[in-house]
Amino acid sequence: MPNDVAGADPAAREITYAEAIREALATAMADDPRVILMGEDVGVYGGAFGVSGDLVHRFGVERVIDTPISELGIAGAAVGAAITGMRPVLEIQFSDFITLAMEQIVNQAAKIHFMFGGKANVPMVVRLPGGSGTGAAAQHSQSLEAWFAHVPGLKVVQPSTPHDAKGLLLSAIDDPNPVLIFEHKLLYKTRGIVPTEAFRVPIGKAAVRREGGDATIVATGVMVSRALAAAERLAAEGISTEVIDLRSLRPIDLETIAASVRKTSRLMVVYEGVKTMGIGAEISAMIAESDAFDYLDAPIVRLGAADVPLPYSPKLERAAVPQEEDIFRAAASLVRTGGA
Amino acid sequence: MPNDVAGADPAAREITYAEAIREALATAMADDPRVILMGEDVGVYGGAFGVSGDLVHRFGVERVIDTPISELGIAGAAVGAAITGMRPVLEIQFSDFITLAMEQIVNQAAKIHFMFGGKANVPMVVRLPGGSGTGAAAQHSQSLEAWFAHVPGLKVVQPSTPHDAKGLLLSAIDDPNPVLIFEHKLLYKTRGIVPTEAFRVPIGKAAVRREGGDATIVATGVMVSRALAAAERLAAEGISTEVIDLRSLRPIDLETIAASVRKTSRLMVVYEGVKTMGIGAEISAMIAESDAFDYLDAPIVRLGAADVPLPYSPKLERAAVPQEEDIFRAAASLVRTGGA
Amino acid sequence: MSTLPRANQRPELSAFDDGTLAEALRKMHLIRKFEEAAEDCYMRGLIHGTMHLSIGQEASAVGSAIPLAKSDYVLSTHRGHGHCIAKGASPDRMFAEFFGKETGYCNGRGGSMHIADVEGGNLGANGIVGGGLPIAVGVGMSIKAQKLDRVCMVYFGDGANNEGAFHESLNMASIWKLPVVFVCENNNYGMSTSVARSTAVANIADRALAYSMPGDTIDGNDLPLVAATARIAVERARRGEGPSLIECKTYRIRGHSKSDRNLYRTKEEIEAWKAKCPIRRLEGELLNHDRLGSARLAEIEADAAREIAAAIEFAKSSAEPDLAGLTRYVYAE
Amino acid sequence: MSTLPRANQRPELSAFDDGTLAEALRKMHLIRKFEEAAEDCYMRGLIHGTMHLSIGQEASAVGSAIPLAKSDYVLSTHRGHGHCIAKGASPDRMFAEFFGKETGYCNGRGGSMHIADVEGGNLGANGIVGGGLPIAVGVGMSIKAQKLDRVCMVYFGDGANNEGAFHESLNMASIWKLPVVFVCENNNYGMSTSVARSTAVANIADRALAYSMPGDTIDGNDLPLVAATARIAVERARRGEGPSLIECKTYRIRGHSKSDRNLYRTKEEIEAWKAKCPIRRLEGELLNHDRLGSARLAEIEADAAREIAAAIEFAKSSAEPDLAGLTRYVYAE
Ligand SMILES: Cc1ncc(C[n+]2csc(CCOP(=O)(O)OP(=O)(O)O)c2C)c(N)n1
Ligand SMILES: Cc1ncc(C[n+]2csc(CCOP(=O)(O)OP(=O)(O)O)c2C)c(N)n1
Ligand SMILES: [Mg+2]
Ligand SMILES: [Mg+2]
Repeated sequence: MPNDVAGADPAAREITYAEAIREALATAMADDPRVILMGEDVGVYGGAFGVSGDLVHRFGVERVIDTPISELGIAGAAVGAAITGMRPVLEIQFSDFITLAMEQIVNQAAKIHFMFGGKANVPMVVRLPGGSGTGAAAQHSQSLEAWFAHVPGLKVVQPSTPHDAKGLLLSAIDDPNPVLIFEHKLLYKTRGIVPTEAFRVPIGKAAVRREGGDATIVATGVMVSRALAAAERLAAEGISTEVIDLRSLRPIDLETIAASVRKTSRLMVVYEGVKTMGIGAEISAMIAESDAFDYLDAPIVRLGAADVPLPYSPKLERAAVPQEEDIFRAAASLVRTGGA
Repeated sequence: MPNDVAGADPAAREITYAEAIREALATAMADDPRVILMGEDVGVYGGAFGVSGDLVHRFGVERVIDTPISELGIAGAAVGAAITGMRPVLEIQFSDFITLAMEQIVNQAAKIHFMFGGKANVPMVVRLPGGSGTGAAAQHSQSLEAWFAHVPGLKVVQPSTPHDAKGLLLSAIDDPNPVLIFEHKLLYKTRGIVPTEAFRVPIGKAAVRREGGDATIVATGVMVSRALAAAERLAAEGISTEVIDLRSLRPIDLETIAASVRKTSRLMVVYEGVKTMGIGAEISAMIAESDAFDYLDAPIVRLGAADVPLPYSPKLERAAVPQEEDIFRAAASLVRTGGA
Repeated sequence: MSTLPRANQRPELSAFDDGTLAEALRKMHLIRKFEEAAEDCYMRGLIHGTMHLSIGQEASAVGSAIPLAKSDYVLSTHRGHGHCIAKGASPDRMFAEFFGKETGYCNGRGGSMHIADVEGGNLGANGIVGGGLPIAVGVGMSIKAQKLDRVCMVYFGDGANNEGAFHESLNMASIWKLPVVFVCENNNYGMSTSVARSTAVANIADRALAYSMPGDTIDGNDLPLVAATARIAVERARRGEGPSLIECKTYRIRGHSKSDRNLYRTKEEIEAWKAKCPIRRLEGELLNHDRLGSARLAEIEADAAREIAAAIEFAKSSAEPDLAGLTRYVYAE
Repeated sequence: MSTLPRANQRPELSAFDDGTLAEALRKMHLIRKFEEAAEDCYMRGLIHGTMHLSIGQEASAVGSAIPLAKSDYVLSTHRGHGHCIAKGASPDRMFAEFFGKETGYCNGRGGSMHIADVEGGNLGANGIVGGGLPIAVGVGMSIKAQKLDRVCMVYFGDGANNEGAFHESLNMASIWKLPVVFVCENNNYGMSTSVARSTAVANIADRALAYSMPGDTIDGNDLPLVAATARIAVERARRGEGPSLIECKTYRIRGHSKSDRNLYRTKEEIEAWKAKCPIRRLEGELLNHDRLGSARLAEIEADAAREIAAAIEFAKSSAEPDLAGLTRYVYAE
């Protein structure tokens, strides 16, 4: 896997995405007394998805803080702690509940540094488990990350591997700005090679996960592994795709995408959010206004969720978001017929 | 002005955008006892921007309801009223405060019809004064409409003229779905011809405001008049632009835009929201994946706000969002040099 | 409903006639058996997703609904199977919903967390903690504007009482004197966080003072008491005198959801509350006071079991939604 | 600060020495004159945008800040000029901010609604009603985690008390015993809506009960009383005993903002409150009790006027931000 430093590290081993996040939290908390973790049930429960696990036993209830169910309040509390010297990491139990905290995230956290003329920083991290595939229906399955890519002052990342989950979280905690991390519920139990030591994955850099010449597939979050699986099948049919893991939604690494498009002349963007106004729109528009536009041999294809709230029915839920098969078919069609 | 029925109506007269909204509200309230107006200071104050004016005196405090400052609560109250037979129109005093009510708008209003398998409707309207240009700084000047175009179950419109402000509001009140109307503070005092009778402007239809052959400019809200003014100057320089008023952000009238692009081969989208992940991204992406793509002779250009919270300084504020001059220059460059 | 006190019976029990109590007991059994069966189906992979069981809390759901008419409204929570059945929904269409079938109350689109029975006056469970509270205010406004003889009862948990939505909603309901009854089902935990750790007041109903409305903290496992307290609040609402807050102290025997390892509470605590089972408690009280009689009690329970078994069969044999219908119900026409 | 009661003086007055009272009076004059001048500049088109004047409310801002040290924090509101000056900001950089100049506290990026003096412990005004309340909780957590000898005072209006943020914040501050003092400036209106129409309780401080914290409703135009009440709350917070809620009843003489036509209140009401001017009232009390003396009072006022005049000159002569700096300060490095 290009861009993955793990291969070289003898101390790397396979752990899960959830463990990688926990390891990053533990490292940051051990290194820096300003780092605290707060959220609903992050303490003795260990987090709704088991991410914080035993951290409360290792760092105590003063640093792993169970909060009341008050999303607006806890987001604001993170802002207040951040502007006065702490480094809060806030877990929003399901990313859908950020809808209750938009005010503090968008009006306060994102804007304070600017509104105060640079006189205060807001070094906070918000962890947001998102995505569908668990049968949790319309209010517990959304992928709302695109909203935040629209907000200056925020940074937004979406790790797709255990390695990046750790490396991006450590970068986010270092960052003097508010950083939102969209994790994925389906990824928590996936495994991958992760170095034991503290390392950083830079915010704002995409990763080329597979090289290829016929088309570029930019994928985010849980779609990366589906895109890679589809690429494998495409290769068997003689179609060579380059798969880029976007990783960072704000800022977006246009250069890596554009370079790939200049090479492959075809672009498809795969993401789990609703297709309309999803992150694919921005990538498509960026390419369409860049000089890579001249290299395009076919219309840019976006593969996002159907225009529907996530259904409870497992059959409908699966159909609502891109699956490996959809990616395979769309990419094959893009290469063979220009996407029509 | 094509698509404007007013010219033909002898009973039309010139009124302001705010008056047109008030007239629509009065008409709807007179016709239908289920229609109520609620919001902060919509009663005797007449609304923060004077939109509701004297309605409380005409319809009484039971139907023009001053609420406490509780944005989440009043949005939920509108949902509850809507699903049990009322037709609430909710004013959110500044659209920025919708950040406090996202939960009810996005998780409840947008999804109830679907989650309940069609067993309940949510016929509510949310009026959202937005936009910059008044020196109100970062928390009172945002253009957040793009977020809602990402949410299935919602409809989103943005009237740019007094005529459409009335016609779209009446359509929104008729609609059995939640409709968000992004009004613009700078438009409230602008004047235009509006029929006296009740008429509807269909949701989902863009309007060609000026015909032209060299480039298509799709504009939203307050940008429409700036684009028209720029088009006038461009014409003086021999450049003929077609100006489309998007009007509806969800659903988007792709057909009208695509038809224009097939004619002009050049597309520019002008909007007030932050450029990145703004509505221009969706339009660009729609065109880039449509067959109109083949007609493009130049990269699609987006003109949106700079990547910055709205500054208080009037000089910086002006520079942060597209002005007539910016549109003029960008369009001229698009036609003359392909946008480079 | 007879309201004559009977000899040796406390007023809360004698306030309700045999038919009412039999129906209440039937519904409590239905809820219990519905949830036990749902849990079983879930374990066996027949139901997916997540679900929140209210086993142990049946008296609060059923008792509070006794004074409600069919035309009255309820708004429920993520832990809402009890409210749904108490308000009159039938287990067959509920199971069908849980199985993701077209015959379900929500045509398989909602599942446990969004189950609604709009026709029966249940305006829906809610996946958002506190999400129903502001909606209840609007329902109250609607009832008042349309001059309907209805009330709206909205359920929420102890955890929800710390959401801003709670505050905004109780305040509005009070200033506008809306016909809303706020029922807090205090099972002492919001997921893993106890009331003592989350809430800055001893009893949640004490917060009613901040909204100038009546507030009652009661034993939520005592069905006649819940019913009698709810009746007072419902009647007050119907008379146009405004909202009330009722706090039913109860306990959820099961974990919060399937991922719960019960690390935040002791086995002893759970066992102690199992002994306070609201169903056995009501049965005991009925027997002690010669109401209904043991044969009738057994019959009620057996009937409930049969109804649940049939409901599961209905659900199993129902059809799944068509893929072609994926984007149906996004917009109303 | 002397705390010996003096003859014939109520304890609240005698609790403060001459220097403290002179400084308080100076700041009240500065606030009043700052706002009158800002209003004048606004009328003459020198300042744009919007602003919310606190004329008539000076005692609550200044009195509450008396027990605060420079290292303590305040979080302010859209009506925050008074808090800003009371906490020690200087009018020259405030005016520069209002004029949108680079020398302003926020380099012209924030304006009246976002003015902050981070170095002086003012963590900012806020354009969002209630927006500072949750932030104060975090500041309190931060103080506690870092074991700092500081407190955080957060201001909000009567209108803000109905925001969910109020509820969530007071609850958290209480359960975690945070060193936060909540100061409600109740000027009886949230824009046009009176407390009676918006709020389901007679006194906002009565809501303190719902959070098990002390709540005091006081005359907010009585500077010594405000200061004495705030001192108790600040000392309690410093001792680690947790938050308090103070409600200062006061009145804004000006409209809510420039668009206000005062349709929701009577001229008589406004006139009656003008007569309760907190500045003249303190001056009167000082004279009556032989504190400071009239020459000193006149000097204080004249000094304030001079400072304001000089501040405006500073602001006028400062440079505007460079267009090249448009996207500066979006991200910290
Ligand atoms: C706004 C929101 N925050 C958090 C959650 C996750 N969650 C679901 S139920 C629950 C606990 C709710 O506690 P309570 O209100 O006491 O109800 P109970 O589960 O005890 O019935 C939590 C934290 C949610 N669904 N919605
Ligand atoms: C969340 C939010 N809602 C509404 C507004 C508009 N607004 C600004 S100030 C105000 C009134 C606030 O009243 P109060 O809290 O009593 O403060 P006061 O203005 O009286 O000082 C309103 C409605 C806002 N800025 N933020
Ligand atoms: Mg609970
Ligand atoms: Mg006020």
